[in-house]
Amino acid sequence: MGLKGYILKRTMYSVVLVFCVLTVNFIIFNLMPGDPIAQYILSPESRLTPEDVETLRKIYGIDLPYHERYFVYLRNMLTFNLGKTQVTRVPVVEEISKRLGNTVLLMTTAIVTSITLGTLIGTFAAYKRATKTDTAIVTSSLILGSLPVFWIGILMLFIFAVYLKWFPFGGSVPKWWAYTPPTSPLEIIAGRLYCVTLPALTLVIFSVDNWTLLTRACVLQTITEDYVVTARAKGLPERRVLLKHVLKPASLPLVTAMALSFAGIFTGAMITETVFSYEGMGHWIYMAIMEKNLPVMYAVFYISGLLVVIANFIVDLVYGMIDPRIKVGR
Amino acid sequence: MPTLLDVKNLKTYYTTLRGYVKAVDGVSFAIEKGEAMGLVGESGCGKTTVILSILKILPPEGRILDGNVFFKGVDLVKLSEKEMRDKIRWKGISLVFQGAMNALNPVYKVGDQIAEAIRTHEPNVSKKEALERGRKLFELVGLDPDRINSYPHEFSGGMKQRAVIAMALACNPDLLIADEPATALDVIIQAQVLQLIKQLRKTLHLSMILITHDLSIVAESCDKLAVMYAGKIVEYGDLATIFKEPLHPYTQALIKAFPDVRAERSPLVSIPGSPPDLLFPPSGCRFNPRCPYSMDICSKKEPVPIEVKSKMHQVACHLIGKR
Amino acid sequence: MAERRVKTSTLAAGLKGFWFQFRKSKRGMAGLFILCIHVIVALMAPFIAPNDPIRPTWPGYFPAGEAPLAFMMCVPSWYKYLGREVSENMEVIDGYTFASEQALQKWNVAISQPTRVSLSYNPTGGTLNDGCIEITYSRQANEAAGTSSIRLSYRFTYPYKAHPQRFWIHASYLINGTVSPSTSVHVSFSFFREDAEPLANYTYRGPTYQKDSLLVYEYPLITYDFYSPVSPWRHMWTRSTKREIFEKPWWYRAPEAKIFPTSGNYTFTVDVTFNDQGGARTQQVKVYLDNLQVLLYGNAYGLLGTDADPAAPRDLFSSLIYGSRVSIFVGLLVALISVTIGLTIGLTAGYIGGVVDEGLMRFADLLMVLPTLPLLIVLAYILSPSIWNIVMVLSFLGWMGFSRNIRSVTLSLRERSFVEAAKVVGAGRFYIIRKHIFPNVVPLVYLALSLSVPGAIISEASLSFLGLFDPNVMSWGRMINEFNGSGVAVTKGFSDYWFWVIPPGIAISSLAISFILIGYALDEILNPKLRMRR
Amino acid sequence: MTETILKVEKLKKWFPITRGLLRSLFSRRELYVRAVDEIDFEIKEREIFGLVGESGSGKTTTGRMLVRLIEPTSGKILYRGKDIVSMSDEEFKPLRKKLQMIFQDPYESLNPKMTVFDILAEPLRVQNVAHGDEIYERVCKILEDVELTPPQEFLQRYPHELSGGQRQRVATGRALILNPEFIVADEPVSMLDVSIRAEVLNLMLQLSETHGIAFLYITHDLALARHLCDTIAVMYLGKIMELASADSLIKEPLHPYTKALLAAVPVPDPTSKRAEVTIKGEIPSPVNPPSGCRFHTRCPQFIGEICKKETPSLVEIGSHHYVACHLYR
Repeated sequence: MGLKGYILKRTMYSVVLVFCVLTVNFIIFNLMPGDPIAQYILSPESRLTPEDVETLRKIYGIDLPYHERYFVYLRNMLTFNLGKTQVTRVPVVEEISKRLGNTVLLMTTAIVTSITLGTLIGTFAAYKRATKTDTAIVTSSLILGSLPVFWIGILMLFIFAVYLKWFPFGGSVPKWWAYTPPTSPLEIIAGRLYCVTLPALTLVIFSVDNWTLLTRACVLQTITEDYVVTARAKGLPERRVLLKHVLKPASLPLVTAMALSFAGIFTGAMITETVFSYEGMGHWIYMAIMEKNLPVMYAVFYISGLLVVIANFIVDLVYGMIDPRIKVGR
Repeated sequence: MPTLLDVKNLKTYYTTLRGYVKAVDGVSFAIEKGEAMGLVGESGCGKTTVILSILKILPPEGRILDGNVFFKGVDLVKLSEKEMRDKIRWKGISLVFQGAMNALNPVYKVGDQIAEAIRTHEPNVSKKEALERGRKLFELVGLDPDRINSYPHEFSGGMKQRAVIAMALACNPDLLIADEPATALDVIIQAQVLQLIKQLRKTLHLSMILITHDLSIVAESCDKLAVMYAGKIVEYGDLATIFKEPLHPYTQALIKAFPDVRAERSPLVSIPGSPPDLLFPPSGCRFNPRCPYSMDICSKKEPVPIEVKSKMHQVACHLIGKR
Repeated sequence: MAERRVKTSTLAAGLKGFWFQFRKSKRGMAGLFILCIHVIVALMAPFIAPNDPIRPTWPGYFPAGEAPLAFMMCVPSWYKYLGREVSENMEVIDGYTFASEQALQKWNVAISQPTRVSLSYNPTGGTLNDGCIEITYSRQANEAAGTSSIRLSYRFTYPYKAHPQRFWIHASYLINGTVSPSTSVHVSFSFFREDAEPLANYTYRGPTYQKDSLLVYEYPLITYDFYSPVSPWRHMWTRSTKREIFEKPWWYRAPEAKIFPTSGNYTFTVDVTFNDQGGARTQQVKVYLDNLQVLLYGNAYGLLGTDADPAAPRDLFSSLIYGSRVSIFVGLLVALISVTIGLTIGLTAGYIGGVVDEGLMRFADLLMVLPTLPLLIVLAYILSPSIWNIVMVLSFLGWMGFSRNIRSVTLSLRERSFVEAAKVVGAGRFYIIRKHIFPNVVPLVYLALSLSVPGAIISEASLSFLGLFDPNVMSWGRMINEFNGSGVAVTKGFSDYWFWVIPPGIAISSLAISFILIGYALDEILNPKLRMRR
Repeated sequence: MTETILKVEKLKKWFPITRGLLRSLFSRRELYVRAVDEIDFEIKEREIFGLVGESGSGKTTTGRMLVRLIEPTSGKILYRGKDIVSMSDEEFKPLRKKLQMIFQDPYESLNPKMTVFDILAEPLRVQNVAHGDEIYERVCKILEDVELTPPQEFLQRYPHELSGGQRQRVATGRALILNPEFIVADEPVSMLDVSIRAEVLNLMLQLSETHGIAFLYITHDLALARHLCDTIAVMYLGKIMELASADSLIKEPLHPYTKALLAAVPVPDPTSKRAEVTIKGEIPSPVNPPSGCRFHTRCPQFIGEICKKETPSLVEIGSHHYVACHLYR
């Protein structure tokens, strides 16, 4: 089949998934008992101006029968015609693009760090299997794994922002930017890092145990394979054996697992953002709950679904690159 | 002929939660240059552990407790990990691993894996040269040299086995250890592979240890035979001598358990009972619970290997000791 | 029936063997120990936790609505052992319901005109017919007009160095009799601090003037209406935040702090004054007093202090104890439901295969890819976050991983030759699932149960943390949410109120850890991966 | 004259290759694994019929079709003259008692969650032929038959408490408990240690005599087949290449493939020198088998176009010696 066919297949699958996300979204907001979105828009509690009501009516096709509503809705979602937010009166798309960047920054920082760390620690634990080191790593991973992410975040705030005062209390950009905007790119990077460190650290602590345990399990399965014994017999140094002959084959199931845990990490990121008032998608949906702003929830749900699908797609591509059975075809 | 490999009283145990698994318990044998020895035993008798101990690539729970492994006069047990890596592994002793199907890493090209073996030991060789040598090795084992850039999954079982053999020969080892090289292959392919090994041995003057559970394979490709049972060698010596006159009851039964396809139909012979658990091996002679000639002494005293007739035939059995 | 006996004994032996193995796992035992503590706490919650976690009230009889349990944002009462000056809740008057005559003995009585005013105990006249104070004023016809009063004083010791945060005074009263319209009855309550300096620059407008009191305020609570001979019991609460008290200029900020600056002996008085303008007719007025209650709210309460709810501050310790119920309930129920769904779908997909399998697994894939939290939030929001809805939503989103697992195991079991052997003897599909496949996935079920509980616990906590909690239930996530929402972290910092947020965090984590540790131990026993190579 | 129990006529099994939904949308062409392609043979009462071949030759598929674990694509399986292929499940259920199977891997073929008693009682319960104490008695009886004595000691054991040989005895017992007339034994000893193989095989031989059972013995080991079977059929890529009595097949192999197989079998005798392996390459894919004679791509005695074009049919050469090869016409 080859890599091309594989990519084609995964792309089509992703497109199908996006449609499924949209459909689920539609069902939840339109077909749940009481027709939530229509009720929300038409109710006086939403504090919308008549003009807003008119736009939202159009976007969500409130007056149309359900099947037509579905298509109107699909068209609007796919063209990102999401209306304006009710509080700030900025188009939702603009808000999203602003916040999406923050979320993506947070998630990539955290994911890259935690995967690197987790893989190394997990491999090390597997290498030291059945020793005290291994037990200690596994036990501490298990304990870390059962800490709720918001709780980790609060502790981080407590330690690093309140006591040590190393990092800011929250926000996605330093507060002083409001008065003295950054001038050099270096300043921008430093300021960003200053703000993203704590949330990212929280997310790393939240997800690193997952990678550690997964890597350990995968490596343990590979480490007894005949080709590893052969590699040792070939006289390769232990580190080469581990990194080259164990880790790469073991990374195949790991990458698959990565794809599956993406939604979970996204969840973690959203909660982390809430704790740190980090202005990303998660914080936004939290605000939306507070403000009872259904259209924003609607949009965030759609966009985050899109995000996870894209992330999965990327992981699939990576898998295709690593696995020779896909790369070369059979 | 100089002795190439001399294993003396090797003991390797595995630590498990339930206690020690006495996988190899006092094994001795020697191989001269150019000789091939068959190490025969049922599954779980410790054959593979012997090999892993010689190369010192045991899993962490395994440990060599006692004994010496002299390879060209050097005791491998005392060598450091680095010396093992630089001088012994692959350069001195190479390994064709059990079931060959898994001996190639699925995510690397076969050629790269062969080149890796070469370049580990001869760092001066460029990758291109190493691959060129790989192509020659491919030719040697009867594979199309153009397929050197394939991944293992593109090879059939027999081809993989040949590629593994090619890889084992990459650094011109003195001793080739083949662990069940032909199981899991079909009869005809199996015959082809064995034939190839025999040929290579002749042309390259290799010494070889062939590990298998199948006596008939050993019969046609080895000079010497060591029969292992439950972590111990029960009979050891010249292959033809042993086949002609097996002395240990286990060897006798084992030889009869493999019917000859060309011989007249005869009832098959089996050994009652099943191989012991190496966590709690029987006392005395480990074969005594299944032995048809078991005596009182058998369950009390462990028999020591006794040389019979010539130096080339040793048996560890009280029956022989009495004689 | 010998067969059955043997069967139960083999089952028992199996359990025993399992327990024997499990006992060896230190992690598993640690997990089991923590879980046991949590379960015991959850079961015994009403006995351990002193207060209602949702609307806690001061225990007692309150005819005029309920008094809050404590002042908001109290510190734990054991802070006093750390050398901190604290004040605790205090009930000033013993026997405030006057259920027996003894209660009256603790009071001092001073009467200005004993001929006209008298005090007695009425054993049946109280609000609950359980006794009350009865003050009688009587004037013969044509006697001179004038003012007569009676003062009831109650001495008590205020033991704390720190001042109380608030006081509440309660009284029930009934005035009855025949009086002319010109007679009025005043009741006033005062605190006196003994050996206090008289306040010199004291300006105060009011009908009565008490020079030696710190708080002198007289409530013109009621003037008896001469022409309505019977009035019902009236109940009233007066708190230190009440306008009349607050608005006094010089103790404007905190009357409590002014009145109770430090420990010492105090007197609480009730003055009843009869202002008689005189008249030709005989006057007789009876004033009944009952449920005289004086509550001093301290700044320390219970084991963990209280939260920041302005109306009814909750005892954090009780919240913590009751929170375990929610977590365990949600955790177990969600795990049970989602594992059941997962098992059913996994078995169906795996054994039937084909289009059914394809469809079910694609559906599971979709649910797995959907961003869980936004979905949860939206669903919980739309369905309104009752505990049942949360359980439902979490279970609906929690079965996919397990069903995939079961499916793949079923697929491989289906190909195992013991299933084929059963087919060869003519066993039907249902028989095979029941007898051959199901028993072999049971260990996985246990495993999945123990591993999906912590997930559910944390999800519930996360939802609560985000504010999607059932308002009728107290949960740990909600405690942390309320901590966050109170702004305490920002205004006062963690170090002052760590006891509000650290215990629920530890509770969530430890409960989750216990299940994970047990699950991991089960995993090691049921799927031994570290098999020794031969 | 012994009667024929089972007669197989033009039996065929093509497995369709399952492909992704997408691919099957784009391409109409169905691909098949031609596991078994029109084979004929018959098995007599008390006969031990050996089916020998390499992996992928279709021997296991054949065995499974005989006990209806797999539906044949076409062809007939006649049990005492009645075609079991066309029967409904209901009609076939009583016949299952007569046709039983022993599986390859005793570690796989016994449910690890069932005791020996339950495993052995299952056929009786499913077929509803015995109740209560009768089940118990029959289970004990069968345990004695397979030499697991005393039976009471084994009844409550789980498979993991048994050795490989004992497990295979239990599996044999399960096949025997319904008093079958015919048993398919699919490589029953290939997973066992060499030292205990013979005892399981000897048990089977002995049972076939005492209970009068016919066996279809599937194996890749020609040496074992020769010592066990009355008749041997050699299969290659879904076709029977040669079929003869064991003695005549070993002594006078006719088909080049049989000869190659025989040459490839190692001999446990250092003095005998066996012939070089002349046959090259590996077994082709059954998805796209060679045209004509399926062996022609590897055949050392390839005689030209006819081998490529015409599929040779199985013809009788000697007495009860059939071969499918263009060399013998």
